[in-house]
Amino acid sequence: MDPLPLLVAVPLLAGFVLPLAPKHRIRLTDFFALVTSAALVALAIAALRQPDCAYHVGGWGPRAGGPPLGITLVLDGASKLMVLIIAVVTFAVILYSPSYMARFTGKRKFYSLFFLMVAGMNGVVLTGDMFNLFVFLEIASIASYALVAFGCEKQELEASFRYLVLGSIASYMILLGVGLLYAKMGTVNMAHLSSKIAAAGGLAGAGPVTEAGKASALLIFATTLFICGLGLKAALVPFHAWLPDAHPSAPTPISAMLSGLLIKAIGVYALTRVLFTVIGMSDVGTPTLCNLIMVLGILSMVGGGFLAIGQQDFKRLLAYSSISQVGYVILGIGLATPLGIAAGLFHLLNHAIFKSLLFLNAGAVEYRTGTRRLDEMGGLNKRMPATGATSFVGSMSIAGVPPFNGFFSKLLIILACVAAGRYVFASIAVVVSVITLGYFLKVQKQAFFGALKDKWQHVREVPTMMAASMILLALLCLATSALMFKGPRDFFLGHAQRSFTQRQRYVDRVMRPTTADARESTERMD
Amino acid sequence: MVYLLCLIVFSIGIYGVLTQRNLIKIILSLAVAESAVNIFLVLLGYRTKGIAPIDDGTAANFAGAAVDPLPQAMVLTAIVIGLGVLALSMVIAIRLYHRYGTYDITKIRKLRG
Amino acid sequence: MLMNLIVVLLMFVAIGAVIAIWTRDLLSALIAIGVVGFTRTVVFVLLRAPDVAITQVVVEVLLLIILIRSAVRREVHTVEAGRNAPGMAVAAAFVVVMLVLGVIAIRELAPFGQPLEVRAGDAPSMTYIKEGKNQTGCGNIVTAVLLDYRGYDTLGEATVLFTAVVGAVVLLRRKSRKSADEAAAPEPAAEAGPAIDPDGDQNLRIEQEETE
Amino acid sequence: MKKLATEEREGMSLIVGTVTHWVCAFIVLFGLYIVAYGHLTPGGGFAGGVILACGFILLMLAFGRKRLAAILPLSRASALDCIGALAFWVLATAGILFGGGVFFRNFLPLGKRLRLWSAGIIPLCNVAIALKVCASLVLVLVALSVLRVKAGGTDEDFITDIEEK
Repeated sequence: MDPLPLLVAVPLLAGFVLPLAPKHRIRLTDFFALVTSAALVALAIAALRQPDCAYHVGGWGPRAGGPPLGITLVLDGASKLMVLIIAVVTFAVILYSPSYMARFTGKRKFYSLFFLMVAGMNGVVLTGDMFNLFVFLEIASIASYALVAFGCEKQELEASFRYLVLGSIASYMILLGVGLLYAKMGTVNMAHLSSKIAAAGGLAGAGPVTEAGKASALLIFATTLFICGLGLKAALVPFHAWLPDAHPSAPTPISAMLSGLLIKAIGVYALTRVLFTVIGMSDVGTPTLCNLIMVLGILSMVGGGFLAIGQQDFKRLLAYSSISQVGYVILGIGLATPLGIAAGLFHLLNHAIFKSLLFLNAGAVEYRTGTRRLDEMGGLNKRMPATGATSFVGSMSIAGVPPFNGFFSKLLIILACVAAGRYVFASIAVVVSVITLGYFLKVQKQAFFGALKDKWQHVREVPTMMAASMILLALLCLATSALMFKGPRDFFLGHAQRSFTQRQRYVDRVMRPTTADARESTERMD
Repeated sequence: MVYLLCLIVFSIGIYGVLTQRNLIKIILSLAVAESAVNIFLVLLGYRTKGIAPIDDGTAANFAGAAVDPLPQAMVLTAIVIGLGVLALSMVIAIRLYHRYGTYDITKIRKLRG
Repeated sequence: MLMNLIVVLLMFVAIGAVIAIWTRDLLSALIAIGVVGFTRTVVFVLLRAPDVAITQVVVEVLLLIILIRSAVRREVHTVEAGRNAPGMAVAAAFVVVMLVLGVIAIRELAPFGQPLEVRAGDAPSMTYIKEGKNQTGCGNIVTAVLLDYRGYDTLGEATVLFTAVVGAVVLLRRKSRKSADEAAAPEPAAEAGPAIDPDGDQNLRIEQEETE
Repeated sequence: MKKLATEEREGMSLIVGTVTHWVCAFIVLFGLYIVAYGHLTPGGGFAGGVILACGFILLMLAFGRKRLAAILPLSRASALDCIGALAFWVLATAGILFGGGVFFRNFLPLGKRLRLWSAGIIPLCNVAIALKVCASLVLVLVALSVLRVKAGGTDEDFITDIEEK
């Protein structure tokens, strides 16, 4: 059985069934959620073992040289990588949730929204259709608006409202962009759009359709709309206003999901997919677009990094550092060289792991001490060894200290910058990396090292499940360093990078006519 | 001309969202922006002297006269999504009112401290 | 002819939108939004989109009920307009840039009413119109697209509504956090605080609105 | 608004009651028609579902929430919401089992053109969507309309409680 539709259908089923779960059997609900997320991991691994393919929903594939009639799901290197990250982080967070969420009411609906968000992300990652991208983006976004406000406290509601308003503007911009592309090209299928845009000369406007080699203003406007819309979802710096409130306000498992996965799946990945696969950022010589994307990345890196330094709220600091780290990813991808894209994706994978780990650490501290302020903590290593050790691993990874994964991905990004001749960007990346090290050393010193304060004498380690999930992620921080070696690097990153740079192969895969359809209309009609 | 008007209405909506202070007004502005996009999509599908894309066997030249059904299907989806966003934002606004006693977003920010 | 009519109606929409956003009176704003919505319905009818028009009109009715019943309270009738000047300037600049880019862009669009096959002969929509009834057995091509060709989108759309409703209900619950002793119990008897009658009706105490 | 707040006594004039009964019957009938003929005429699951929801809302406006709760308790509306969504999901995934392993395959016979029983799973999808839409909109509207929140109140002033009972 093909795992592709199941990757969306299984979390959807969980989302629909969980509100119906018997009220008094909380353990059963927890168990069901855990089983579902384990199934997602299994499906993601099954997808990993598949060859790259296009899946035509409803059997509406291309007929006789035409475009696909229905919606296409596409499995290629990049979507395999994303699906795997989503499944693994989801599993770790679900492992963490039962104990942490025990203090909130409405746990069944929490799980329901959680899995709907996962379904939305998987849908965005797998889809090969612009309008379908919008729909699943909305599923993930709406679930996250509700989850940010889950606690119903003042700050949470305010953060959620602002997130909702900006997120909706972003969504409508994306929809308008899809509409403009449809107006020009008459299709919303990514591969079909891609081939038509390539035929028209892309952004550079070299083709016969636009008059006299002038760039198509319509395509430029649509690209601007996508960059603004998806940039808002990814919280790149001019559009980041919602993130520092929204991410810390959510319950911790959701903070980990939002910072670790959501901004990447519906922001960075979707932006990369649209820019490379549809607009054709790698094929056509579009230095302006690449420069613009890289500048956005640099702004996010620097802005997020500097804003993070002064924070005393553990989760808020992590949120700002997310902006900064996503900047690295965008910088790598903006280089549009194979090495740059691979490095960006590598950092994306690493950031998903260590940022969710760090959020879970912050939640674990809050769970036992009730505070998120760093200056009130101190010496917690003595009472919470597992949390302390895993947070040390996470901090060192994000700061880029060898042998943890963050070091290798940052190294690759800097190398890619140097290889592309962007020495200024490379040096900025090094400086921001030092800043990152600085504020994470501050976190370690204030929260976990030093003398144990008297009021924390009776603090205990968190429950086993929570600790297990943090240890799992910490081990992954070490394990993903292996992607530096040639074999795994080619299998994961090289493969993923090729799915963005080799646009024609993507188009061919989707547009290949399906073999004789079993359900030919004439046979079935009376 | 028709497309231009859609774009203007969209801009009015976006400007309203960014500058209004009242939560309800912000939600209304969002609804305006959404409706502009929806009208734009349906306008794209129209053809001069078109007929509705419902093939009941009476139209002589259905394939040559029907308007484009795909934008209509997309707009139907978008309308329902807009309804969902609106309902959720109303609920959040009401809870905010419950917590802060005002719909004014600048006052809410001050109260948050 | 039809185009002129639509232009007039769209101007009506624009004026309604301006009134809805800038009037100080909340009820007038809602009425203006209603006008926008119903004008939009007429536009959809004129554009030969009966499915969209039906959905639009019923959604509009419902939307107004939601807004009026929940938003208009005695104590907030009028609203103060405007935020701080720098914010407004940034917003205006952003919108103007968008508008200029957009105006240049839409000049490239095909003239209104141009048939699809002229600008994109290989569009999937051509197949929908020609083969839709045979391939899906469904005379209403919009429904055929919605539920067969692009049924996956509609599943997503139903999910969006489901998500929004679950979210709305979860945000309206009475207590969001448990007290310390409830949270400490390994498996609490009830997820939320006080015991409540199964239909939840006893719970729905009705408070008199605050008198002015 | 006053009338709506202290519903059951003031809304119950004889004329309103009688008219509502009739109108409501028509609304529900019209909604069912829109759903059932969605694949042949304009309309479909969403429009029909919203119309059905409007019928329930009318009942609530005229007779008060108690009456509506007698017909459609909120717990049941919430369950129907899930069941409608589930039904649509089952129709979608049934293609994997019965439609040659293809997600969303229209696996039923298409039948005679332009008949009520035609177009395979499309009418069934319409019914499932209508159920879902109707239930969820009733849920949201009732939840919103029972709100009479005191500004700046505490949790205990907050009225609705649909989820946790």
